[in-house]
Amino acid sequence: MLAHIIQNLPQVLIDGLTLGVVYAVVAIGYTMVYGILELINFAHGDVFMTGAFMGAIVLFLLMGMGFLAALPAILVFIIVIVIAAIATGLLGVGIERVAYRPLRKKNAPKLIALITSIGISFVLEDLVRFIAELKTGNYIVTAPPMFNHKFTLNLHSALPFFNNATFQSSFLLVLIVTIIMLIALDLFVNKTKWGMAMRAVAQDRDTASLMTINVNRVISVTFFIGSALGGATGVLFMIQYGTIDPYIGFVLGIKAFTAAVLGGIGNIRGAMFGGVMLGLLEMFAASNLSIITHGAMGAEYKDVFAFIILILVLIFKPEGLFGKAVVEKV
Amino acid sequence: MNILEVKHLTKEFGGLTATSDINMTVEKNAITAVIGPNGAGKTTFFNMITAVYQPTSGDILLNGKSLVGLKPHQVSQFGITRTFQNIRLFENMTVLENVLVGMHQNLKSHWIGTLLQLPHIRKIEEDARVTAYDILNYVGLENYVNENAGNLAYGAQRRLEIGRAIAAKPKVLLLDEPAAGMNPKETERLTNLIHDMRTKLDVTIILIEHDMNLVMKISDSIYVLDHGELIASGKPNEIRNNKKVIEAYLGKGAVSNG
Amino acid sequence: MAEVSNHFLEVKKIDSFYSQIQALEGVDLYIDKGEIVTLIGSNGAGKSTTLKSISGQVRPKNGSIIFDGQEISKFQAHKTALLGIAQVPEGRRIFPRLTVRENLQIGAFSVKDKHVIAERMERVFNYFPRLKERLNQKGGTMSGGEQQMLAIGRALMMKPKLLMLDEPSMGLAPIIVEQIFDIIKEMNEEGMTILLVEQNAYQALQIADRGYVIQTGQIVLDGNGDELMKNEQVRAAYLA
Amino acid sequence: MTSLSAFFEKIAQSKKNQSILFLAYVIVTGAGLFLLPDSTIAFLLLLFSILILYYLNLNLRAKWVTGIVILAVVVPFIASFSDSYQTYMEVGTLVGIYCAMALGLNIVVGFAGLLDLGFIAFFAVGAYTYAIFASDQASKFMPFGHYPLSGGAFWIFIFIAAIVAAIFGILLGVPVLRVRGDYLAIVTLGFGEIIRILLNNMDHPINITNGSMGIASIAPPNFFGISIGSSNQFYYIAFAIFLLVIYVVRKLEYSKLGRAWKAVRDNEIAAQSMGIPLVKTKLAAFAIGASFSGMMGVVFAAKQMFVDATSFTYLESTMVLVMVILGGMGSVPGVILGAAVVIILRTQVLTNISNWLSAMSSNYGISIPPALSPEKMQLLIFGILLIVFALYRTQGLIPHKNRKVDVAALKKESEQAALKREKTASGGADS
Amino acid sequence: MKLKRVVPLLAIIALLVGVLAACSPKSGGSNGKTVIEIGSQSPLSGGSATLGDAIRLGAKLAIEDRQKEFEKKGFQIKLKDLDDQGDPKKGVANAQILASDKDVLAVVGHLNSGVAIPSSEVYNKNNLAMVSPATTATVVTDRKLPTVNRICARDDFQGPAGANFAVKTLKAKKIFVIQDKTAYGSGLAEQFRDQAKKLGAEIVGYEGITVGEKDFNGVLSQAVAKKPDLIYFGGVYAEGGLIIKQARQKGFDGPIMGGDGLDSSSTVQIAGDSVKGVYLTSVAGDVSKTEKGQAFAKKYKKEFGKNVESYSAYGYDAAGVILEGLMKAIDGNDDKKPTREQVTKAIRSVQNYDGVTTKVSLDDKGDNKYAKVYIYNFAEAKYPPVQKAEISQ
Repeated sequence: MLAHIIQNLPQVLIDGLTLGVVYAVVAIGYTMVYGILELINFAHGDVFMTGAFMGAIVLFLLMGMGFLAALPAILVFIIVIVIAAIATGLLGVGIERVAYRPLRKKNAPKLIALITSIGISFVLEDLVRFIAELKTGNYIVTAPPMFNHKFTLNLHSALPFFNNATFQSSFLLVLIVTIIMLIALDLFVNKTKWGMAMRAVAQDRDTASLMTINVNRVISVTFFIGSALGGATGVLFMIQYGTIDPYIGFVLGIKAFTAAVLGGIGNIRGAMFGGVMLGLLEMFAASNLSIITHGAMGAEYKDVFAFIILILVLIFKPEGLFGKAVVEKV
Repeated sequence: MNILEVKHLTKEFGGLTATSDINMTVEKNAITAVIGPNGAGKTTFFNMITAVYQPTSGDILLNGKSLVGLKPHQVSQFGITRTFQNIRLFENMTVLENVLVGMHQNLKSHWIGTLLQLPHIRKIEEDARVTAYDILNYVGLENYVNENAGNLAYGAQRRLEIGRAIAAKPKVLLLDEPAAGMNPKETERLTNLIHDMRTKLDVTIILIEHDMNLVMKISDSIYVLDHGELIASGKPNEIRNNKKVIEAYLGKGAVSNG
Repeated sequence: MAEVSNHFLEVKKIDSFYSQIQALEGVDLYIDKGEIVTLIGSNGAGKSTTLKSISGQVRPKNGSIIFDGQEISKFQAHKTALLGIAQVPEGRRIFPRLTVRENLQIGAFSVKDKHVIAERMERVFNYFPRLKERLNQKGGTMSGGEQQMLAIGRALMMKPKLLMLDEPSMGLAPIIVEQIFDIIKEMNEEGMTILLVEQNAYQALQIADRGYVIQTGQIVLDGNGDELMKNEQVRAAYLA
Repeated sequence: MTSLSAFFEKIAQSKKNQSILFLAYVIVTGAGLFLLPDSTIAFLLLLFSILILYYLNLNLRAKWVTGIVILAVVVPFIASFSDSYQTYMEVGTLVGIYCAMALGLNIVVGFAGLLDLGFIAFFAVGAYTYAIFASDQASKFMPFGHYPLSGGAFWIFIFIAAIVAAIFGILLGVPVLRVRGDYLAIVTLGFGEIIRILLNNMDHPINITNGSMGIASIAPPNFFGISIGSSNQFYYIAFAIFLLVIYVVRKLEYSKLGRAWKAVRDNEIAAQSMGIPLVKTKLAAFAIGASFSGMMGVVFAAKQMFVDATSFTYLESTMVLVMVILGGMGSVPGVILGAAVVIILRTQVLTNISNWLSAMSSNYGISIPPALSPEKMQLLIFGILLIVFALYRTQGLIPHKNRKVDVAALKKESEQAALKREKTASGGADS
Repeated sequence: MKLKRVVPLLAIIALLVGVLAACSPKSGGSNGKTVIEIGSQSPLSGGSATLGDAIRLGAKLAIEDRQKEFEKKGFQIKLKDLDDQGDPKKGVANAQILASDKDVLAVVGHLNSGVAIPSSEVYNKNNLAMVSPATTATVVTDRKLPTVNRICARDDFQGPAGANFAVKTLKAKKIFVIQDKTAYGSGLAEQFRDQAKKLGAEIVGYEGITVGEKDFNGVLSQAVAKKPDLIYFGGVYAEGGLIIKQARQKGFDGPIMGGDGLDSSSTVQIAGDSVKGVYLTSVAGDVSKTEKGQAFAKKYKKEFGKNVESYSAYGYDAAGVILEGLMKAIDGNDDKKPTREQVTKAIRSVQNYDGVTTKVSLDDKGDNKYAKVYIYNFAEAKYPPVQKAEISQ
């Protein structure tokens, strides 16, 4: 049994990492908004999905104009991801303007903002579905294959207790781009003036406004960055898996949100960690649960496994793995 | 007879000491004031007595029984209730309901009985409403019975908090800055109310207050906290002239001018 | 509305509300350039609300606030701050997870020139040398007194025209309070206009040019520091 | 315009006028439904009378009696002349089921202030509890007993399911108590998903739920020998349970427990300081709220005669939440209206519009792409509704109002009690 | 009345006005003909919309083709097509709508067994005959409801047929089975597994996946590690396409097999080149094999501008069986509009109906005696795949 699990470990790690980094970047979007507004932006998963579709649209447009064949794939990819990221970033800013800012002005209870975010999520899902269906008659969109060169990691000859692992060039792309994004974000948040302003607003909105910081603008910037990251991840997702539909955001959003909570919501590095960890756990569960339980529970229990771990973490550390306990002032 | 005894009470928050080694004895039916500058640890002290925080070390005894380790609601059931510095009313409930919640632990009604509409349960609820009305009358809110608590003016909210607290029929009542935000007239009314409660309701009162007029007027004894430490305790007159207290709290000027 | 005022800052008959509860009722006050004015009153009387109304954190329902000839009662907080009104909020409110350096830098958020920021930081270190030693420490790990110094230093980074301090003595040891008040006095002597909100009436009135007494949202008394100090009512209520 | 409003004003003042107008409304819409038996509008207008009734200035008992008569007698009777009788009653049954569920969630979210995103799990638990024993599924893992149980067991199962669901409510509640605020949302969501996945997978190693194949051929309930199978019969069952639920909710809302819930919602710390045990109070909210869903789950399973896990997705949980928020959190009439509006929109209005559109396309050759069908835009429509309501009507369709007590009566009683006390006191002194 | 009170009332009234638009008067047959409606229920939205829409369009074409015959007798046939969204609750609600419309005499549907089962309970209560083009779960007809019929093969025929092919023809000894945990996918996979075991193959894994996800690498790395000769997938193209693709990316070069849920152009679209070497069993025959089928495909393309899907012809034939029964019922009722009971009986008695893709004779359960299972193979990334075998009962 153990031998089986170990044999497969390299492959599980590669696959888990692919999914995990996607979770991580989407989780960051949740965490950033939560950190600054204490709001669970349920629509974020769908922003991610919209990003994937925007990427698909740009890709198809480029293909229609013949660029796809003419330009090197990496250049096409950069064009697609940049345009999609900007577009989704703006979408995020728009969502904040329309759905959250008015509530903030009214000092509405937090639950209400949660409801609007669910509303936005419904609207995005349906609008995208509607447009996709109108265009193609089917809302499942398949992107032209890119970066599907196959590599085999020849581990077995060097380390005989491992099986060989395979991956595609898109895996490298996803990994590299997300790592670049994560580092860039970390630098932005910790080293730049706007990043400092963001942290300040997250810690104490009222006082930040006393420091000549335009809190609304900082919030807009936060939404832009979070959504743009989400959108870019959507494009990566499209390239990695090839197929997207309007409901990917929902499925992935719940997982990413779980990851954010696991890492301690509001904490950017926590979200990164939580995302990667959840991806690995899930992949591990999917490929090993039935081996461990001798067939009593199969891969279909992987989500149960993930949620139970989340609940256990929250029971023993209610603020998440990296979160800070907040003592309510009495 | 001492109703409440506090022994060596210490609270640390992640290395920072909020209160350290506080001792206090409170006689039954006395009015005790806790004073000190903002941030001196007075509210933390109250929070420990009411089990909102658990002390790091030390003991709290009510009638000789330790309260340490209990849940807040158990402390309340033992006979200690309180008001809050930053008013904590049930804002979306009516004034009457707030008082009824205060009576929670003394009401013998049970929800199954309520569903079955048992006559004696109905009677309990009806009587409870009358009692609640009486309490509102007592604290001067009889004209706001059906108002949402959140809509009351500041002073009225403070009085409602007191009304809610006495509805629990406490043996010891803790008042956290009851006069904050009140004008002199309201403060005077409050002073009378506190006096009256002591005699009529047979309750022991401990209060945190900044209004020295009020404190000096009604307290039997005063405890002064500064930086989490008890720097003085005694009768109002002793405190008034205690040098340490004057320096830490009342201001140096009070010495030269007073 | 073309309001005019002969004063540096003039607050005219403002009413402010917290959700539905009225916190200020027709508050009137003014400050002239170079003055220290103090606002005293008990907890919950409306001192902080007055400051917040001026700084734009609370928007007054009625009345006007004129600063340097400009009506600012409808301004958002960051705009007011840009005009040169700095507020050191009650309880310090430093950013606990930013370093001391970042806390100071954020005070000069609107300044682009790095040299200017460095210059101002040096000035802050002149007042509070201790901050220089702790530049890379997280704000939340400092003692109360250091936090208060940081909070004032952070406000000074804005190079404000008017500095508003909300209970700077709160929770501080007497010796530190004294230091802080000395620095406040010193800043004022160097030309800073200061509005000081204090519960510690004695100390506040000692350094103030003028003072106002606020009670349940209304100004009930005003006068210069000595007058108020001698006033029986004030003595009875605040000086014990 | 002014004269019109003045006219209404005048009418609104007199109770008699109101009752007459109301009666006239019921008669007109009833006649409308009778004459146009397939008109959904007539049906909905007739139902609308309940809302009008709510706003009338009559005494409470009269309103209740009228309401029950309209829903239990007038509507089914008139609708029975229509071909769409079963459809109408199906809608009515669904409204009843979801109203009870929304009222259950309202206890958790509206009264106790605990956001629950996995509420449908309890409905699933109720449905499966009945389905397993009312089909031969139970025989696959139960070594004793004969299954399916007879139709009479249905009535017992309503209560068993309520208890089972309540137990699950407590199971959910226990971990949740450590978690606060927004973390609660994700834990409940996770719980809901766990339950759904378990139901969908528990066909091996022991076949308890028959996994993704679902449980089919659930025995119809039996009422004194009458087998209950059609919607008009289930309508009465749902209606009866719904009335029971309203009764329970109304009584609890202003009971000691109800006050404790609201106190915990408004201020946890103050509530504890008033002697309210946090754990017990929150668990009671989860348990009682869940039990309503459990009961209706049984009705649902019996009505569908088939259950599988696809009926209990996260989206369904959200829909119940939507009903509560749309109607007005904490407001019992609001939540009922919210549930009714959502269900009617989903099952009647949108379907009708879609059918009409597709009829248009086949009758007149106007081609409307299926992507445009409003039925498929359910999510979009609900999404927009949610946003609009959250922004412009934060309190919901019928905002919550606290019950007002009769102050004059209280004063009188208080005086009398004081007098009595004085008497006994002086009496005591005399003796 | 206060404004605040009026607002919710207005909101409701607005909703009602919305209904007003929806309430179309029943068109009492143009040119004086009596209207008979045939309902259709299939998912027009959701993950299997491609298949659902094919059924709807197939039925539509069948009605158009035979309209003239009925017009001669004074009837006009209309299709009332509803979207069951692949959701049992929606299906039941729609069934209720169809049942309460007295003009509806029979229903073509559904695609998903999970929807067909509860919905058919409603049909049965209302004596409304249902002919399913695609529901393969055994329990659909095993309940022996007089109204429930299907023209396609059952899972306990399709699954074993696939297993026979896999073990006997493809010589697979070690098989890894994946299923999507839906009623359809599990049912088929189970039947496949049981038969394969019986034939002596080793089932090296039996795993479930989650519908709606896109990453199945976890299950697949387990599968690939076990080095099976064949991977079988019970489920629909949305996941199936990705599983094929990701299995190939993992370096699995052996045959992958699936059921009729993969019998769609979308499989090719999603899996791309990886689809080569995929086998599938389908209850739908290849229309291009026969002249009749080719003509149908041409007509379908002309009418709707789309290529035929596997279930287009089955939708067509299911409607054809209904029309056949309906005509018989009309004949048996002196050319008057028949009752639902009559239609139900007439449909069940249909024998040797010759459709474009299958011959239909219904047995006493409502199953089609001539239902066949076909085995296809994708030799290239192109739809439709190549027919390899045709298996009769």
